[in-house]
Amino acid sequence: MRLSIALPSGRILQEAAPFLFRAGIEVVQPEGRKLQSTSQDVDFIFCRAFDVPVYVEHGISLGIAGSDVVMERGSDVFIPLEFPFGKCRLSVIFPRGKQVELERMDGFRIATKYPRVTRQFFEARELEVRTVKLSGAVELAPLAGISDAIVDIVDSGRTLQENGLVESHLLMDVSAMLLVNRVAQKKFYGRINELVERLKKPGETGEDERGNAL
Amino acid sequence: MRLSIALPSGRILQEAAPFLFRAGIEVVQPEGRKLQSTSQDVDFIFCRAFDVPVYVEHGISLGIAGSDVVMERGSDVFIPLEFPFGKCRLSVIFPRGKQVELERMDGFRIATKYPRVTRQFFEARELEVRTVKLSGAVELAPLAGISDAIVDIVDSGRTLQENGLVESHLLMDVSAMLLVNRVAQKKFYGRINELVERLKKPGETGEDERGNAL
Amino acid sequence: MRLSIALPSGRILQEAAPFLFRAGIEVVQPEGRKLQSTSQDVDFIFCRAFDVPVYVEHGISLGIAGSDVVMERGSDVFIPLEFPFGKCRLSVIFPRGKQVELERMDGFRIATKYPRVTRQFFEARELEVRTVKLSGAVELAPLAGISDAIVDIVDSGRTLQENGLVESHLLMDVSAMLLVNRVAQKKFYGRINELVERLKKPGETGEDERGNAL
Amino acid sequence: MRLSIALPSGRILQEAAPFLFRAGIEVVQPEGRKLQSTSQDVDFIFCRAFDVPVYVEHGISLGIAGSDVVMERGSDVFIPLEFPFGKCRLSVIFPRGKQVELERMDGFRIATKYPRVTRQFFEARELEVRTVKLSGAVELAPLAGISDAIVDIVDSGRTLQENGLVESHLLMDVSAMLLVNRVAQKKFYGRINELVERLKKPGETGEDERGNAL
Amino acid sequence: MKKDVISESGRLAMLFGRMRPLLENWGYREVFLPTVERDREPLKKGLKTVIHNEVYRVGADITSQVLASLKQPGPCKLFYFSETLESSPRGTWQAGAEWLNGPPEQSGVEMLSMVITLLQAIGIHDFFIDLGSLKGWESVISHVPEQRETIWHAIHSRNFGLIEDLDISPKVKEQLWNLFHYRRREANLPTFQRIMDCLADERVFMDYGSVRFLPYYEDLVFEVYSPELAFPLGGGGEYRVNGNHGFGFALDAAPLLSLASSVDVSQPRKLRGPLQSVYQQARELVLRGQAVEVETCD
Amino acid sequence: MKKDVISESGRLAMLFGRMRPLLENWGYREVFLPTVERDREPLKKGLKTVIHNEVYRVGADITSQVLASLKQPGPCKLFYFSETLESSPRGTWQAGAEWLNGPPEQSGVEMLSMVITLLQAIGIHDFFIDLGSLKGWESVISHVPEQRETIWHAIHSRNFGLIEDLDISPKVKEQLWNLFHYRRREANLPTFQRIMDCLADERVFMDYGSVRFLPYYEDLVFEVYSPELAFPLGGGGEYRVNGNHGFGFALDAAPLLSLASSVDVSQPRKLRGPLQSVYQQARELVLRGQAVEVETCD
Amino acid sequence: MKKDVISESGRLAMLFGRMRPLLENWGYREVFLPTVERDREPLKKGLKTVIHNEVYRVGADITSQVLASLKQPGPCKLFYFSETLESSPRGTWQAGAEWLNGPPEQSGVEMLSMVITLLQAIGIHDFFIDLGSLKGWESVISHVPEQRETIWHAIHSRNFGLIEDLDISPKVKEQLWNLFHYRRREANLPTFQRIMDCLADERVFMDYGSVRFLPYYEDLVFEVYSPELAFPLGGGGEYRVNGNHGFGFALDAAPLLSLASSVDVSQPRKLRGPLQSVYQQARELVLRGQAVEVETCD
Amino acid sequence: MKKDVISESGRLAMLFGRMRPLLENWGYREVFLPTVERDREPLKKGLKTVIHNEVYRVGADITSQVLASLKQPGPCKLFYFSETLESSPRGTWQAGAEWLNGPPEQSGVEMLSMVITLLQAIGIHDFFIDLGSLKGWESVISHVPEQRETIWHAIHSRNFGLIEDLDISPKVKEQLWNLFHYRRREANLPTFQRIMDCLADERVFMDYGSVRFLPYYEDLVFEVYSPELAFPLGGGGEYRVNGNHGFGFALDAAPLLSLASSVDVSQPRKLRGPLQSVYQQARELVLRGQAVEVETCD
Repeated sequence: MRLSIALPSGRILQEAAPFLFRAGIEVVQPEGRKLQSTSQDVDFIFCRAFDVPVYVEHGISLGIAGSDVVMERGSDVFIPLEFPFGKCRLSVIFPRGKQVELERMDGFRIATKYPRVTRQFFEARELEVRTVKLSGAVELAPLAGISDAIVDIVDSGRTLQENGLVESHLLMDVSAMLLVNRVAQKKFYGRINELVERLKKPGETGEDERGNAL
Repeated sequence: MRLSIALPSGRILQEAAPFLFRAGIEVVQPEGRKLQSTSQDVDFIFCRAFDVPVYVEHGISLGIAGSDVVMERGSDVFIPLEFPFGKCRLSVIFPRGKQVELERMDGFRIATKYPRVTRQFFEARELEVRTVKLSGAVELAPLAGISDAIVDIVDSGRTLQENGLVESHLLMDVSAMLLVNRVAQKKFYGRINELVERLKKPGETGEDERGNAL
Repeated sequence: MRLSIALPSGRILQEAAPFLFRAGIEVVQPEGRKLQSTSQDVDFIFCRAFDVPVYVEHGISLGIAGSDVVMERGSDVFIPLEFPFGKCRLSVIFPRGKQVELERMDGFRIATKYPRVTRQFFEARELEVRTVKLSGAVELAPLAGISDAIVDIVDSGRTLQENGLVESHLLMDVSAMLLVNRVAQKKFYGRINELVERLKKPGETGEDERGNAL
Repeated sequence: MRLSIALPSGRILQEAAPFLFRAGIEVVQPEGRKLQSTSQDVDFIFCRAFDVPVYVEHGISLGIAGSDVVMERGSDVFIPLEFPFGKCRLSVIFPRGKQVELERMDGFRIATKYPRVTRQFFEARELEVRTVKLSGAVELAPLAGISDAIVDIVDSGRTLQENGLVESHLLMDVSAMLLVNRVAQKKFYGRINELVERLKKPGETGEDERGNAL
Repeated sequence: MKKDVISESGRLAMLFGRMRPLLENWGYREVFLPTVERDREPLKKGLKTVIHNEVYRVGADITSQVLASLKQPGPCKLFYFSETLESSPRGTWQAGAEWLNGPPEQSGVEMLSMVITLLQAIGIHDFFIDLGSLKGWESVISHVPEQRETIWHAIHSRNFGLIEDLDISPKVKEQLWNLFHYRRREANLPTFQRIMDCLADERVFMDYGSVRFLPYYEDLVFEVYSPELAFPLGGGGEYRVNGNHGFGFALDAAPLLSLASSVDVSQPRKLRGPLQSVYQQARELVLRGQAVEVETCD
Repeated sequence: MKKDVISESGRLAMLFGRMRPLLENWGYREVFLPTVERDREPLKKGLKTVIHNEVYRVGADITSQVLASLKQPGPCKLFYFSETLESSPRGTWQAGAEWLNGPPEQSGVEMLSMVITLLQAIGIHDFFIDLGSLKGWESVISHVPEQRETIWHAIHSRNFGLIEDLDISPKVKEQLWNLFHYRRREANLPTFQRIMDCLADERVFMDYGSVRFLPYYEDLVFEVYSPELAFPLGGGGEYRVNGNHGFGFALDAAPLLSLASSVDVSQPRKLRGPLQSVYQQARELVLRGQAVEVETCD
Repeated sequence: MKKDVISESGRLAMLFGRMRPLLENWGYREVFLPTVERDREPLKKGLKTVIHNEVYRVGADITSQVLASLKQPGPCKLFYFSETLESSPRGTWQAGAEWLNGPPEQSGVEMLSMVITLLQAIGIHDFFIDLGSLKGWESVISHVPEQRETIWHAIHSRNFGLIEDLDISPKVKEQLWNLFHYRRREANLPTFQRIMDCLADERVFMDYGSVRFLPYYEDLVFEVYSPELAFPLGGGGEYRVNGNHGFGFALDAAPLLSLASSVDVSQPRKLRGPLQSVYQQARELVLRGQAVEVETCD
Repeated sequence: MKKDVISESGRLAMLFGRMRPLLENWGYREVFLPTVERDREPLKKGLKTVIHNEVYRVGADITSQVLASLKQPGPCKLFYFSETLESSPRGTWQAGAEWLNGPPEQSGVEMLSMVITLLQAIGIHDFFIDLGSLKGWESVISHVPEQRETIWHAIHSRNFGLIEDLDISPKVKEQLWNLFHYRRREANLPTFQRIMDCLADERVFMDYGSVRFLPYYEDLVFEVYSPELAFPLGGGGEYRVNGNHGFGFALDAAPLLSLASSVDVSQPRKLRGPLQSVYQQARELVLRGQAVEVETCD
């Protein structure tokens, strides 16, 4: 039986590859426009970051995705590991000078790629906000006047500054996570447990252990 | 009062720009990483194709987006014009050799970026399918084994062929559309009507009319 | 198999007995305080007029009751015959001088032994009245000031006159009816049909036919 | 302002009259077929036992009724006094030899004049019985085969014995009660309180106090 | 002192367990229809509820559910055990069957044969089946269409007096009179007679008056009853919906339970031994079709 | 082009029809529980609706319905085929069984034997059963009660890192580590080992991590899965409610249907003859237990 | 012959229109609370319904809605006209007010003053207000806590006999007796006396027995009634929820309507002229606060 | 950190409090319609719920409620402040009015005058009103009835291209083109011109494209919008139901609140004194129509 891994394109993949390598998994880049590739004993799936939890829930053995995406998708998967990369924050962001306290945001219109997490956050505080679901470039929404605030990822804060926005309230700290399909955890019990252990030790190299049952 | 236009990045923008130019609107590329730009009398918003209808519904005067996206978003906007570009099809697609008739798809799992259009299509036929919402690279889903079929855009069919997929049932023919905010239609009544007229005549150049009230 | 008949005490019984006799059934008065009696081939049950339909629905073969009671109870029984006795009216009755038109009775409080019939009557006219269910002496209610009107049986009108009441709107004309249990109709098909035929001919005597299968 | 009293016909009235007399109220029998009468300062209403609570709730100042009837009607009235007469029991009654334990009565058909009290009694024990509402002569129902058991008043038990029935489970002990309208309690505060006190002392005669404000 | 839902359910299970093999032997297969269905024609009965601001029905009449879901035009034989709800949370358990798009006459014979064998199989022999014909009535009523409503009201209450008072021709009255009083072991309609001949059962009557039914019925309707009970045991009839012919029946569990004989359930094989080994044996026996009862003796 | 509820239902009927005889042979009897139940403890799941201003649940979780209705303290073996609803009108069809107040250890052996034979009987052989022990975890967690919530969250997401970060003794951490990584064909708990010995099946594992379940579970819980599917086939466990011990399992129909082998259904006896006589014969055969298929040749 | 909802609504509008200016003059502002609220503590009454499988209440008791929504700790004066529902689709229209976090004693004086002025303003003069004290009862009952339930039952049914039968000290019985028979134009509690002094109204009584109310009441409760009607006009009291003190009352529209005097509504200014010009004038007058009635004469 | 329903409600109260006197001055009276109505024609919108197995609507569209309840044929002027629900528990608060059976032309002038004065009264001056004519479109469409659906779809999406592609006469196309591009301060229909003349307001346009509305509208419909907001403020139109003519409008509270100016509320008279006496004075002042604010100084 072959292990399959869903990996997001973009920065997380760049950061995840060395970790996987040291843990004995060499990510094979797909050819041309393909979105799949294959190593000796692993199949790789290259998909959107937002889709990784969906792939893992529906049958891909493993995946790496940000905790923001895991929460937003609400997928039923195991999450045995938090990686030390992919760190950022999910926050409420206002146009500069328009910040208000959370409890005064009832009825606000909030643009976001994370409508589920946003609603849960405000509902837990008995506040009712209207979310405008966008698929990207969320920082544009308040500039274009279609929302009072946004809920989005904040990393360096540079994008905010460039757009005259300020981070106001933290929803959650974000990291990259290892996701495991519930049945794969059992099918590949030893391999996955070993992999998790190796991934935890970022200092060691995985090369000399490659021949293992992993 | 300044007109604002929401434009999607990518191919539609390339195709739309000459049309707008001939109709008297010269699209100004934004600087650096900005997503907004400004001409003498128009503000441009550069957003994701899926977000154009949302921007127009919530206050941007005009937008250009595919009819697939307009249907999926279900936004309450005027759609005065269908462009002769952005042509493609939204179709049910199967892995080669696994096609079945529509009426036998009850209970099928369908990956798609268009869950709303997909559900409406099947519900109208009293069929109940389970949709898996993906944000991109939908052709990957049946290859990775997480769906029985997909509903996605088909253009040349090359992507399908490369992935061993075949187009099976048409949901809708897609074109680029001009979207107009309901209130903007009134605020800029003359300008918008004139613009629509000019956009309809693709052969004429708009240069000599640039000084107009448009 | 023995036929059973539920008969109400009171005037209806007095009027019904000769009819039954001419149709070949001699009502046997019960002994002492008993409520049952028995003839050669029939069992008699002597119950309240309001309970006759209930007895017949739940298994007594036949019964005699007023159509007011049949309507109020809403029992699922056959009603093959209307008798020429037990005639009266079910009407809306007001204290003299306080009559109003039906359509102005919305919200009125009405005392009655017939809350079901009353509600149906007013609901069919899209009027909403409040009913006060009484078990007897309903004419007292408006005198005592606990209702605006009553719905009750009117016969000679003497009771109304004595109590300063006037009949205002007719709900239904009332007669005594023959009730037949749905299964008894089949079990005693011939006997019941013959009985119905004889009961229809009030002039003939049933004596000479007594030996019959009836 | 004149006090009004609703009194049931029958035995309770016979037993209540001396009590009222000793408390200073002489019940005046109505003339002829009338159901109302009048003394110097009290109006009397003579109605069915089952209707007394309804009259008092809707405006008659006082009433005397059995606690069985008060429970069945569920009227919103004050009940300041339990009389030492009108004693009996409300019980589940079976045909002799057919008694079963309460918890095995689920699904049983029970004939009764007290469907509300019956349902509440069985529901409180999480049992579901079907009630057949009769207006009188309930002991007849199991004899006629239309119910498995009855819930009815048991006094001497003679009626049961005559009909081959046995009392099986007690629903409630019954006494005559004094009922007071909620607003009358306030309007006639002193008179009613004084009356209650006098009614409590059955030994004393009320004659010498007749001239009082009562 | 709580009510014993489990043992009540056990009686139902016993009843349905005795009926199922017969229904299967007649070639019918059990259907498991959705508990909750979007409200639409021709759904009947059921407890209404609202989901996402749309009206649904919980526990609708099964025949109406089958009709609402019917797709293929081909024949189809179904049976069901189901709780039909109607405005109250406690519904009526029924056993029933439908033959869709079978030959009409054969459908009648087969359905009635099924009812007879089902009742016999659960030990009920003292019952009757009365057949009524809607078309039989209609053929007469069609001459006086303006009185249709009154006449049907008279039929449903079995009150011929209402017809006597009508201003219609004496001949029509006489014909109606004859139908009112027609209840025999033979039918005056060829199809009905053939069906009765095929059944050749003394308990089957032609009774024109047995005709109160659901709106989709077409001609033959019937009612099953026992002289021991005041309420019918069930009934059925043929219907036509969207061009499909169907024939169905439903029997109420409650009266069947009160009449059904108790039976000896076939005894399971008793296995006794140490837990360790006895379940090995049990598993093998069960897979071979043997009922077992395990007792351990560790 | 409507959806074919009938043929979908037919597949369910086929599946349940193959499971029923086994469940009966194990000595369990089918329950037909009310569709609609007054909302109360410990009912779980179900579609909420309001009747007479009281809240009810349609299609609640069957185990919770059994528990809510349970009255007698005696033992009781039940099985069911039922649609469990949860907020949407389309629910999940399940087959399941409960043994109430049986000997706990024997209950475990019997229930797991039933699951194994059921799967085999429908042609599914490539499956695994993982047993987890709630008490096994609790015996360690009880030393650090203030961290209970965090530790259970770590267990449910299989994230030992969350425990590593806790300020608890290294010994407890090590014990938790061992449980996290315990998945073998043998158990380190005597009862569990005895159960596994009795089953003597290579497909049964002890896996401490298999523990996400309903709140009423007590110690042994298990999950059934196939390497061919991404979702579990079902699961179960033992529970204790109001002093009653119980052990139950439920299998989801959808994954079973996608894995079950197709089978030859036993052929009915074909009867051919004139309508008049052939149904006579059919009735007799059916009552004797023979399946028939009637063709008329009038 | 349909019922006239519009004219019925018109009578309510007339009543509320006469009450609103007074409530505003007392410094209270109208609240428009949501029609539908998620079911939660301390919501009372209302018609239950289910949305997305969660229970909601339509038309809940307004005081309980205010309490459920209350956020700020500061004082707040509210009034409302609202239909309170309870299990039936037809509810009870009420007018009411709440003073949250006002000084308790002043709240009592102000609320009762409001009730008195409201009734007078709509022409009802023949009414009474009876004040009861929950704490007055509790101070006695606290000596016999084990009999609390019986004693409260006795109080609610005004049946002192139930207390006489209790095995409690004669002194407590005497104290309870005194409370049972306490109804005067003066109070034996200083706060109550001060409130009555401030009101200085012959129609206000201290009556310990006036105490049947909602569970959140704290001490002072009152009932308003008219000798002309058999049912109370309304009532109110003070409560404490989550540390907030409140005082509220509600009057039922139906009895008020049956007692209220009819009034001359102030006459609008009649404008007559050609359509073209007369509406110009009307617009100006209306904006200046003048009521108009336009008749055109084109 | 709970949401502040009370202060939100306060903003609504402020808005409605400013609108009510105007609506009253125009001669309209407030209606208080039932919260819950039995589902029937022509009710629109509302949250569906089931009571006693019948479908009801909570918070239906008020115009449709008025039409459903309408009985008398005489004229009637109503206004309302109401929460209209639609599938979600949180609805839309609206202020609206209806003139039933008024002279059609005058109704148009009066209703539009009311909208203008209402907006001005709450400080909104930068708005426009576009009038559309359904009959204007129909008079052209009636020549090509088979294309009605396509043409209306084209009108609603303002897409003339869809009409260009139709196989209809060039003359009809030209007429439709003219209507598509007709938006002026004058109307080409006499009635509309008269109404615009009467209003004599620069903010009122004739715009044939302003025509998406509820099914009961008849000819004149209008939409109110502000260039400052992306969504309309409201709209209205004339309708005909069961032979009754009506004209109504509804304005959404949310956009009005975001545009409305804040105002100085008239100050209450401050009373200060000992509790004992100050409320005496307050009562008298309130009954005389004076707003008070009481402060005690005991």
